[in-house]
Formats: sequence, C-alpha cells, structure tokens
Amino acid sequence: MTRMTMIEAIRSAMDVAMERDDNVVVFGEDVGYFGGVFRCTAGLQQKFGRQRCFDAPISESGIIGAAVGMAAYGLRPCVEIQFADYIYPGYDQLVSEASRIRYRSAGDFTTPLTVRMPTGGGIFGGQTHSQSPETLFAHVAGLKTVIPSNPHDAKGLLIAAIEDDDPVIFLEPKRLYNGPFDGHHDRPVTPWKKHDLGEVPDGHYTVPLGKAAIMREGGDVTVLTYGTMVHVALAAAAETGVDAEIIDLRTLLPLDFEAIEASVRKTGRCVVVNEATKTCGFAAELMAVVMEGCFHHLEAPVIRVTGWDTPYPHAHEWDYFPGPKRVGAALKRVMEA
Amino acid sequence: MTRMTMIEAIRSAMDVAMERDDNVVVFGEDVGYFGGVFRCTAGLQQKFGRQRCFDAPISESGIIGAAVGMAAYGLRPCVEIQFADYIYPGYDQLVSEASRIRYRSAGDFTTPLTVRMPTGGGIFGGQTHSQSPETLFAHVAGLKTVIPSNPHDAKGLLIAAIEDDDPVIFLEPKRLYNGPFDGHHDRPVTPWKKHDLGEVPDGHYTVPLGKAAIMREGGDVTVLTYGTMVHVALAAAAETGVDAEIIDLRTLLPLDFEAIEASVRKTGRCVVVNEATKTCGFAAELMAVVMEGCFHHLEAPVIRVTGWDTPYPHAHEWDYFPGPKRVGAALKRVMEA
Amino acid sequence: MPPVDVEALHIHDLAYSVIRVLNDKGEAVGPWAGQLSDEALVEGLRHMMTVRAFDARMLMAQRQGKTSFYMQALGEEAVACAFRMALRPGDMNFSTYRQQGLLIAGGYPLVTMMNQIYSNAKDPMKGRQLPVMYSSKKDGYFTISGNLATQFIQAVGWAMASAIKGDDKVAAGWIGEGSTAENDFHSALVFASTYKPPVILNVVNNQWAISTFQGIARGNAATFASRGLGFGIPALRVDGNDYLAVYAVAKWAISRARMNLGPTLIEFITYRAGAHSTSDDPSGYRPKDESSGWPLGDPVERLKKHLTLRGAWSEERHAQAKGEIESLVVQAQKEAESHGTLHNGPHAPAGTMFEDVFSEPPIHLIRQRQEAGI
Amino acid sequence: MPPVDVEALHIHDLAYSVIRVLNDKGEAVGPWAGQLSDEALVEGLRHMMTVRAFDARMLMAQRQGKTSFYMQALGEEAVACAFRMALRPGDMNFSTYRQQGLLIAGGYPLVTMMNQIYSNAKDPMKGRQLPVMYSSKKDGYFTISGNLATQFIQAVGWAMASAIKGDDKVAAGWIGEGSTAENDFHSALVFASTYKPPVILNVVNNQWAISTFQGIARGNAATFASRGLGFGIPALRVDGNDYLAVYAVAKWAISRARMNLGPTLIEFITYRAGAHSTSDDPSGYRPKDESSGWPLGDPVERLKKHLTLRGAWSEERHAQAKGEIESLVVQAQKEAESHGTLHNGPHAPAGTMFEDVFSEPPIHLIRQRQEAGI
Ligand SMILES: Cc1ncc(C[n+]2csc(CCOP(=O)(O)OP(=O)(O)O)c2C)c(N)n1
Ligand SMILES: Cc1ncc(C[n+]2csc(CCOP(=O)(O)OP(=O)(O)O)c2C)c(N)n1
Ligand SMILES: [Mg+2]
Ligand SMILES: [Mg+2]
Repeated sequence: MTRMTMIEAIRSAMDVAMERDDNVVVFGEDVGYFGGVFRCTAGLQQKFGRQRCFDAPISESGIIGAAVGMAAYGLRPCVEIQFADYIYPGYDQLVSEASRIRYRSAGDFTTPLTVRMPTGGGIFGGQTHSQSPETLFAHVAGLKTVIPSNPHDAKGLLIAAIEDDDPVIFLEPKRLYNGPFDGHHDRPVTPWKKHDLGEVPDGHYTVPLGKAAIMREGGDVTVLTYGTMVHVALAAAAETGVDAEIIDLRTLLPLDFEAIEASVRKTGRCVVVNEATKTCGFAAELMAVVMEGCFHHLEAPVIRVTGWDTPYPHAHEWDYFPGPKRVGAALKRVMEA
Repeated sequence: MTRMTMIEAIRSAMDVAMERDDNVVVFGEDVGYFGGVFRCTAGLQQKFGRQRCFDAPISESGIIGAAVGMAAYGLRPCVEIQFADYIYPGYDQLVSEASRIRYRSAGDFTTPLTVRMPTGGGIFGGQTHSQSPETLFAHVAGLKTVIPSNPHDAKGLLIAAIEDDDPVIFLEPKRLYNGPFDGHHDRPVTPWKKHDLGEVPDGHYTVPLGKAAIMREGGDVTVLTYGTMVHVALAAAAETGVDAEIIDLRTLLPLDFEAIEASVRKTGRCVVVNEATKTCGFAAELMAVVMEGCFHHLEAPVIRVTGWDTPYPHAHEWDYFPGPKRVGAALKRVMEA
Repeated sequence: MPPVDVEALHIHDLAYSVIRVLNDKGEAVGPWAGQLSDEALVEGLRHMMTVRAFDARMLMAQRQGKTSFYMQALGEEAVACAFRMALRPGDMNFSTYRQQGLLIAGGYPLVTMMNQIYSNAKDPMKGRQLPVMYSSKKDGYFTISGNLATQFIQAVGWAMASAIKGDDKVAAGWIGEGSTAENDFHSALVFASTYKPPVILNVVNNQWAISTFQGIARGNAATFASRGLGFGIPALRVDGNDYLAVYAVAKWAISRARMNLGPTLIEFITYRAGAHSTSDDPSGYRPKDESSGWPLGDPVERLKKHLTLRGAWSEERHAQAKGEIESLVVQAQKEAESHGTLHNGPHAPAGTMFEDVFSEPPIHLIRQRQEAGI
Repeated sequence: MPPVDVEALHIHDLAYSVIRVLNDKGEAVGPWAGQLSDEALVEGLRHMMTVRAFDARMLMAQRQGKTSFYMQALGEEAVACAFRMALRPGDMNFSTYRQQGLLIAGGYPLVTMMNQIYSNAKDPMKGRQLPVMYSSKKDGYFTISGNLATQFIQAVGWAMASAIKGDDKVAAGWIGEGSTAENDFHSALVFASTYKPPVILNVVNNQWAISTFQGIARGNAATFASRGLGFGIPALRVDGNDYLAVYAVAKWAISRARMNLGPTLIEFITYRAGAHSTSDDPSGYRPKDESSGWPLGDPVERLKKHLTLRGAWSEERHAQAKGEIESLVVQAQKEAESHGTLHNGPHAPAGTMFEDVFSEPPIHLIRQRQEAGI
C-alpha cells in the first residue's frame, strides 16, 4: 500500500497493465516524451519504450480510429484524450465503430480499448476544459462508461477497463486529481496523500466494472452520484445532518441496478446529482431507473441537482457548479416532501 | 391548401424560405443537381441557382463548419445530413461551435442555421440508416431540436426553424416521408395524399418551435412522444381502447412543459415512447420532467417504451422497433398499476 | 518501375499520370508488364466474371424482394480482384461495400456471402448488418461500416499494431473518391505519414459518389493521388480497369509495406458502370450512355482480349467459363435460399439481437431481453 | 513574385522553400521587397512591441493571481501584426489564441482585451470565456474557440458566403502547425478547393504544439505548405519572423482572394519562444537554450535592425518607444483592474450566465435561473 494522488494511481494502473501484457499500448497528445499535460503517463515511455507509449498528432478521431484498428489486430490500446471537451472529433469512431464492431461482426472482431479523459469542472477551465459528457457515451449501446472518485478506485477500475474485452470510456474527474474536492472552493483541499482513499495497493488488483460503492450508509435518503459530486454529496450530508446513503456509482454503464434499487427501497427518498447540463444528463436516466424500479417505495419525488443548461462559464464557475449548498438544499427539500 | 407528402412539405418549406429571404442557402451531399437522395431539395437548384442550392463534398464536419461560417457572415444556411446516423463527423461543429457561438461571444456573433436529417427506423436500413440520436442534441445547451410527425407540421416547423435565430436540429422521421406509419409493417400505409394531416397551406406559415400538439385527447393516461411514435401511439390507443391523451411534442428543446404538466396532472398516468436506445434516451428526460412536475399526481409509475440498448439490427427490425403491441402493453400496464 | 524504397518526392509524376500495362490493342507493355502467368491471368478473369455474375444474381434477388438492398461493383471488378492476388494470408483489408472482389478472389464461399445478403439463418452476422456488409477475420476482411471513411484510419492503426509487434502483415485501407472528403481520410494520411506503418491506402476513383461527380470531392486538384504528396507518402495513379496494371502496382506497394518501407497511396481510376445501389437510379443525374463512352473500357473485356491475344483464351473458353460460373452462382443461390431470405426467414433467433453488444450481457440487456420475451 | 492568378501547379517550389525579404544584414532584398514605407514599418514595429509588452504584463498578472490563464505570442509577433496590415475593414479573421497581434495591430483597445482577460465587469464576453478568447465582429475577429481547428472550415464558409453575396470581403483562417492534424484542417482544404472562395488559410508553424515537436504533425512531409498542393491550392512558405516578408505574402494572397481568384495556403515559419501557456513549463520537454539558437531570430530585433539601416530608426527612438508602449500598457492595466479581476470581481452579474444561450430564454432556462436565485 502506498498513498497516491489520483494521477499517480492512474499512472500506476497503466504501468501494471503494461507490465503484465505486452499488448497494452498507451498514446495520445503529449502523452509520450512529456508524459501528458496532467502527467498521468509520465515515465511510461522511458520504461516501456517508444513503441508502447508515444505521442500522437492532435487528432482525436485519428487517435481513436487508430486504436480501433490496433485493437482489432489484437492489442489493448489505452489512449488519452487531453480533455473530455475534445472528444467530439473522435466521437464518430466511438459511436459508429468501437461500440459496434463486436456486434456487427457477430464477435468476429472485437475492440478492447480504453479511452481515458479528464472530465468535469472546478478548475476555472471555462467552456472547453470543464465539460461532463458522460450521457453521450452511456446512450451508445456497446460502450462501457466508468468514472472513479478516488485513487483506490481509479487504479482498480482502470486496470479492469484495460483488461476488459469491450471499449471502455474512462472519465477522470480532473478536480479530484490531487484531493477530494467537496465543492468548498474557498477552503483548502486535503491532499490524497493524507486521505484514506489515497491508500492504493502497489501491484495488480481490479475494482470490477458495474459495481457501485456505498460511500456513506444512511437511512433517510439515497444519493446517487459519481465522480467529483461524491465528495460534494458527502459534504452536503455532513453539513445538513441529513442521514443520507451516498452511492458512488463508479460505473454508469453497466449500471449497478441492485445497489440503487436496494438503497432507494430502503430510504424511500432519492437525490441524484451530476455536474453535466440538466436536460438529458445522466441524472435523468437515474430518475427513470428509480421510477421504474422503486416507484411504490418513493415517499417524495426524486430531485436532481445538476449543472445548468448553459455552456460552462469561466468567471461564474461557482454559480454553475452544483456545490454542497445546492445539494444540501435538495437533501432538505426531499426530506420535507 | 394542397395535399402533400412530408417530402413535398419539406421541399415547400425551403422553397418558401428561399423565396422570402435571399440569405437562405441550401446544401449537402447530393442535394444540388440531383435534389437529395430522398428528393427533399429537388428543383431548388433549378429555381434558385447554384449559388443558393448546391452539392457538398462528403464531409459532415465540412458541411456544418461551413454553415457556421456562413451563418456568422449573415446567411441562413439550411443544410442536409444524408442520414442522422452520419452526423457524428459533424458533431463537434454542433456541440463546440454552432451551439456556443452566441454565448461565448455574448451575442457578438450568431449562427442561425438549420441542420436537416432523416431519422429513425422502420425502413430496413440496418445499423446505419435507422438511428434516433435526438438525445445527443437535446443534451447540448444552445441547440434547438425539432421533430415533426406530419406534413403540415413539417413545413411550418421547418420554416420556423430556418427563420429562427438559433441553430436548429431538424429531424425528419424518414418512415413518415410518405405516410403515417403506425408500426403495423404488415399492413399498407395510407399515403399522406389521402390523409388530413397531409393538408398543407401553399405559402408561408409557421408552426412555432416549443409548442406541443395534442393529437388525441383522453382522460386515462398521457402519452408523451414525437415523430413516428406518434402514429404508433395512436394505433395502440385505438387498439387497446385505453383513453389515452397523446401528445406530439414536436420540439424536444425547448420543451413544452405546460402541455406535459397539464396533461399528466389531468390523467395521473403517463407512458413515454421513443425509438432511440433506452439508456439516456429522451424518454428518460421526459420521465424526469414528469417526476419533477407531477409526482404527486401520479397514480402509477411512468413507463417508457423505447428501442433496446443494442445497435439497430437489420433482419430483426420488427423485434427492435417499439411497435403498437409494446406501446399497447404499456398502456394497459400503466392502467392496471 | 521505381525502386520500392523511393521517396515520395522523386515520383511526384506518378501521382499525376496513369500507370497502364494493357494498351488499346490488348498487349501488355511498359515497365509494369510481365508479372503474371497465363494461369494467374485466367484465374483473375474468372474472379472478375464471378463477381459480375454474383452481382447480377443478387441485384435480381433484391428486385424480387429477397433482401432489402444490394450494391454491385459493375465495371470495377479488376481493382479488388487483382489487388487481392497480391496479398498474403494474414494481411487485412479495411474495405468499403464495393470490394466484394476481395472476398471472391480470395475464395470466400459465395453461399456465405449470400447468407449474409439474405440475413438468413446461416448469416454469419446473424442478420444484424445490411446486405453486403461482410466480415471475415480469417479471410483478411474487416467488418464493413456503413459510415464512410472510418475504416481508412483503422487500417493505419492495424498496420501500426503489426509494426509494433514486429509482424510482417500488411493492411490495406479502401475508400471511394467521394469519401476522401471525409475527416478520416485525413487522419489516416496524418498517422500514416507520422508512423510509416505497413499500409496501402487505396482510393477507388469510380468517378461518382451517388449523384455527385468526382469533381466535387477533388476540387481544384488534378488528381486524388496528389493528396498523398503533401504527406510525403508515395502516391501512384493506376488504370483500375487494367487487371495487369492493378496487380503490378499493388505488388509494388505491398512489397514496400512488407519490407517496412512505409505507406503507399494508390488512386485506381475506374468507373461505376451501374447505379450506386439498389436504392439509386442514375438516370436522374447522368447521361444513360456515359458508361459506354467511358474511355477505360470494361475490365473483363480487356483482360479477355489480352488473354486471347496471348493465346491463352478464346471465345469458346470464355463462353464455357461464363456458363460454369453462372451455374456455380445459381447453385450457391439455391443453397443460400434454402437457409432463408430476408422477408420470409428463417433468421438467426430474434433473441440473438441482444448478444454481442458486450462480451458478457450486462443486467440491463438481460432485463430488456426478458421484457422482449425473445 | 508570381502573378496573382497563378495555378498551384506552377509554384510548387514555393511550398518547399522559404520566402524572405530581410537578409542577415537586415537589408530588404529580392522580389518580395519594397512594399512598405518607413512609416508603415515603424508602425509595424510599434505593434509588435505592444504585443510583447502586453503579453509580458498579462503573464505577470496571471502569476499574481489576477486571472486563471494566459497565452503569449512571444517570438511570433510579426505573423499576426504584419498580416493584419494587409487586410481591410470588413475582412474577417478566424484566429487561434495566439493572434492577439491581429487585434493590437488593428487598434483594438488594450483595456478591452484586458477586461476580457480579467473576466471583469466590463468584459465584453461577460466572463463566459477563458482569458484571451476574444471576439469582435466589428474588428474582424471571430470569437475564438477552445477547440482546435474548428475555425479553419468556418473561415472557408464565411468566405463562401462573401462570394455568394458578391461581396469582396475576404476571410483569413488561422491554425497552429500541430492542429493541422485535426479533421477540420482537411474539411477546410476540401471546401476551399471545391468552391474556391476568398480565403487565406494560414498555418502558423511555431515548431511546437505544447510538448510535441512539429514532426509529429508533419510526419514524412517536407513542409506543411505542401499539404495545399494536393488540393490545387497555391501554397507558400514564408519566414514568419520577417515582418516585410509576411506582409508581402499576405498582400499577395489577399489580392488573389479580393479578385476572386481563390484560396491560398500560407505556412509561416516561426518559433514559440515562450511556454505554451501559463499552464505549461517547457523545461520538461525542450532544451532551455533552444530558443536562443533558433535561426530565424527575433522579429522585433530584425525589423529594428532593418529600420535602423534604413535610417528610419535608432536605439534612442527604440528605447523611447519601448518606454511609451510600456506605460500605455501599464495605464491600460490600471484602468482594466479598476473594473475588476477574476478572483476579486466584480464580474458581469451572475444571472447573465443564463443569457445568450438562445436568442430568447426558453422556459427551462427561466426556471433554472429562478432556482439559482440569480
Ligand atoms: C459518414 C457518411 N456520410 C454519408 C453517407 C451516405 N453515402 C453512402 S455511399 C455515399 C457515396 C460514396 O461515394 P464514394 O466514396 O465515391 O464511393 P462509391 O459509392 O463510389 O464506391 C454516400 C454519400 C455515409 N454512408 N456515411
Ligand atoms: C480539439 C482539441 N484537442 C486538443 C486540445 C488541447 N490543446 C490546446 S493547444 C494544443 C496544442 C496546439 O498546438 P499548435 O496547433 O501547434 O498551436 P500553438 O499552440 O503552437 O500556437 C493542444 C493539444 C484542444 N484545445 N482542442
Ligand atoms: Mg465513387
Ligand atoms: Mg505550434
């Protein structure tokens, strides 16, 4: 066990995966020589050589398209998109290709590849370094979508993603890279090095895709969330005193229905939280799932707390970001209903 | 008034818009000389010349990117994407550009453009001529998303879209081009020429964006749907005898909350129907909206009927397509709950 | 014939001219001639004739309502058939919907192709794909996409993987001239230029993209081949209706790749003699007689003439071969139809629709399949 | 200097060589010389010095926490400054984040730029955009995107619109050499080649894309300019640190466009002397002294030397100009800071966050704004 930042945990996952399997290759913009703008791949080229870890031209469609071809050959590419906001030029290769190759060839070809990308706001990154596009992946049949909230899970989930035989979108909440940001932007963040969830096993382990984690047990209301918002929800529960059961979904697709349904049936109330724009955000899907699975247990309407339906603004970041105040208010409101 | 197919109505809308405003230009793949693979632009080049209606190279990102530049100059481009399944190479220009130009320039630049595309299944088009990607537009702040269910609305909505000062995604349910397909694929379809909704005024008129239409009044259950599924829902109501109020949303964003909330509060029950894959489909958003606005009026959980979470198969089209049997079953189930 | 390790810069002229072997008289001439034996050429002729007969039958089957859709390669048979003969087992094609010749020349069973076209019970793709969207890994044929151009960069990625693994397998990317306008044509060229993997980038210029003449995609450039030059990729333009020329150029490019000398771009000039697909009627956008006036001629006729001139073929043998091939195709069709057709079935069981979305079905798909009751 | 109606084919060599006016001694020589008066050159020098002084102050402001982010153009000032002087009012730039010189040489108020950088109460973009993402229609400066390359095809579209309307306004697209790998570089070239609109496609080759050397994007090609040749677009390569050469080539390309003779691709060779942005530290990926060894030299120094040689400038005038410019910048900064800075505010009212998403706020945004209580 070592205390690691999320960046170190992610790097360690790639290191372990590359050690164990020669077919794992890592590439992306600034990923090779320099080791990535967030340093997630630092040292991998030095260790594994320029054939296994290398710089790519600035072409997201090229990166994913080439990875699809490599995966079809038999490699397990793990590629980095510099920010999730820049996935769109490569979106066609995900939606029309990676996600459907196994299906359309009836298993003749498969594309085990992992697409890592920093996601979410909270770093004053403005409209193009803050987006949370998870809905755009979860809606597409054939993609798995994963989003860790801490170093331990990040490493275990990333190894599981790389070893998975399907294409996996791996979203890294960049505001959590260095510590569990709870939305209180005016307070210092505890670094992961001083946090229990920063405890990361050194070698190989996996956190299975499709299994949620209960981050806080509680009896009053279930909070369904993931990524940065897990820590915001924890703060909101602590501050409001509402006895919330906080579920970190960890994988959005496949979704852990069992965990969701068990908790909501127990508490009878539910708040869903995502950072993305509201309309058609993943929170809507969660509300639908709760409606379908737990309607007769619900004592109050499910409330969603989300980003607003505007582009992500620069200066008004803290008016946009669904922080602990908004989540706390929702907890109180759902308890009053 | 003339009886028109949906294709003729759409063509008439562009004709009228081009007549009234020199700044309206129309282009896309096969759109100019030939008049489009579905013939929606037939005759426009002959009438308005090759400067106003022309063929584009096979590049969806080029088509939309060029349209963004033209719109910024002051034109009102109305472009065709040959099938909605092919929008993805142009998705970046919609998400990162068209949708945000007004916002990021604080109104200094605007991009009034319309992107038309045939959508939906039912034509044995397989995985790449059948998709319903509306969620991918509705989730993006700054785009309007429209989908007509009949020739009258198609013409009025398309004129409104072209005249609108914001970027509008205009989805054309291709299975409705020639008649109101109700999902009974083994029965002949009444052509629009013999259908009242095929009555289309000849000149200029608009159907306002953001207003739903009640296609069938009813007291038992509200059906929220759009596009081809409107006709499927009408058939299902007729066949089950459930007194459903069927709402054709017509515009997904902006959404007509008033119409939705008024109806569900009245009936206390709701079924939502979309053709797209289930997870994160627009139906999920509608369930969330009903949960938020009408929970205390609900006598039963809202049920969604959607495409399955698989790519759209070729031979098993009718097992995939959410036809009147599945919608009817949902109507009965929601009444029993 | 330039040395295989030539620099793009030194053969710019080959991107602006047309490599030919067969002259108007049907003789094989020039530096690219002399690579194929009589037997190989007769085999090539039979391949092309098979593609043509196959296409004709399937076109008719579609008209008879036995399937939803078909796309023929009429007039373009030489490109895929000759190219295929220059490849080795293990190489991989990332093809478009118009390279059925790769499969047929590779000996892939006609019945299996038809099973796919009919989406019947023996369709290896279980009815999931549109007709003609074949896939066969062991035959070096990557699953076809309905989305244009995406396969071009995938071919480059596959070739990069081959190079990374120290393998000597090569990839061939295929794209229509109209589709070179798409983004992924560019990503393919960028990645091919940067990593120099063993890939051949084939542009099939059949002059038309549905209703759109090649000029719309080519713009102000003289040729499509010249697109490669700005990437430092050797680019050649070849008469795609000349079986011998296609083979020779393919062989050259494939040896380059095999020796790890990097990518090659080839523009094959041909002509789409038929409609784009069964959903298309070209009479709305091009003159009916354009096809007969097309200067490159019919690839089957040209090879036939050459072989006859060589004394290795005759009208009689041709007629006989034609008869044999047609009956082979008819026989295959009968067999395929015994396994079903699109509208009459049988198909793969409907429940298979829920399989292969993922390696293991996740719970939501299990639930949905239960709901569907299939 | 080729005639403005030249065909791309006839000037292929210009895509592989480098157009220069200033020689090592600082003299203006060759066919592209002689286009600018002393006054114009002195003005150009002042523009470049202003950009540099502005950048230096804003870099420091960012370090002092007055804003989140900054991007300088150190070493590349000549490209945008000289290009701007060849444009006319009404023309439109589709710029990247490194062409602040276009605004400054165009006389755009420094204070307004700073207001944007500080996201303060007078920020014309109301705090919505990252620093340096300016927009000013009336100054011919299209709203900058954080997404690379998207603006390149938009420039082509804008120029197509100008041509459709019979207007004589021209568009200039700008892109970094690293970003030429992106898809929209290709769409821009395809559309420019097909429709031949009045657009100048500028590739600013500053050798680096964050940590990635230009070779990764250029691959096996000799130059970026040569990418244009496969599209039949005249392509020129110019010393981007030579104010006179940039101006002359810009003027040539702009006249072509103005006369409706079609697009031109220009590769400006320059060097990113500083870090990519304030989020970047180049010491991790390039030698510290690379910048001083860079052969093209400092554009400010080179123009200063030339003007001095011409007798139109001196050390004293330079020092004086420098002082004046610096105090102008400081003054602007004071004024801007009086309107607020990022972390201390004031900003546009928070509620404005909900405006301009659409022309009219739809009901869901009205509800959300109410919920936000702002
Ligand atoms: C991304 C995408 N856009 C549009 C289409 C529709 N489409 C199918 S084939 C075709 C024409 C392709 O022409 P070309 O590349 O020349 O190939 P050819 O059909 O001539 O072999 C078009 C536009 C598509 N399949 N995919
Ligand atoms: C689509 C997209 N991908 C990646 C990025 C991240 N990014 C920002 S600047 C940059 C490097 C650009 O280099 P270049 O085009 O050479 O321009 P320069 O910074 O040198 O002026 C990268 C990769 C982005 N902004 N957009
Ligand atoms: Mg073609
Ligand atoms: Mg650069």
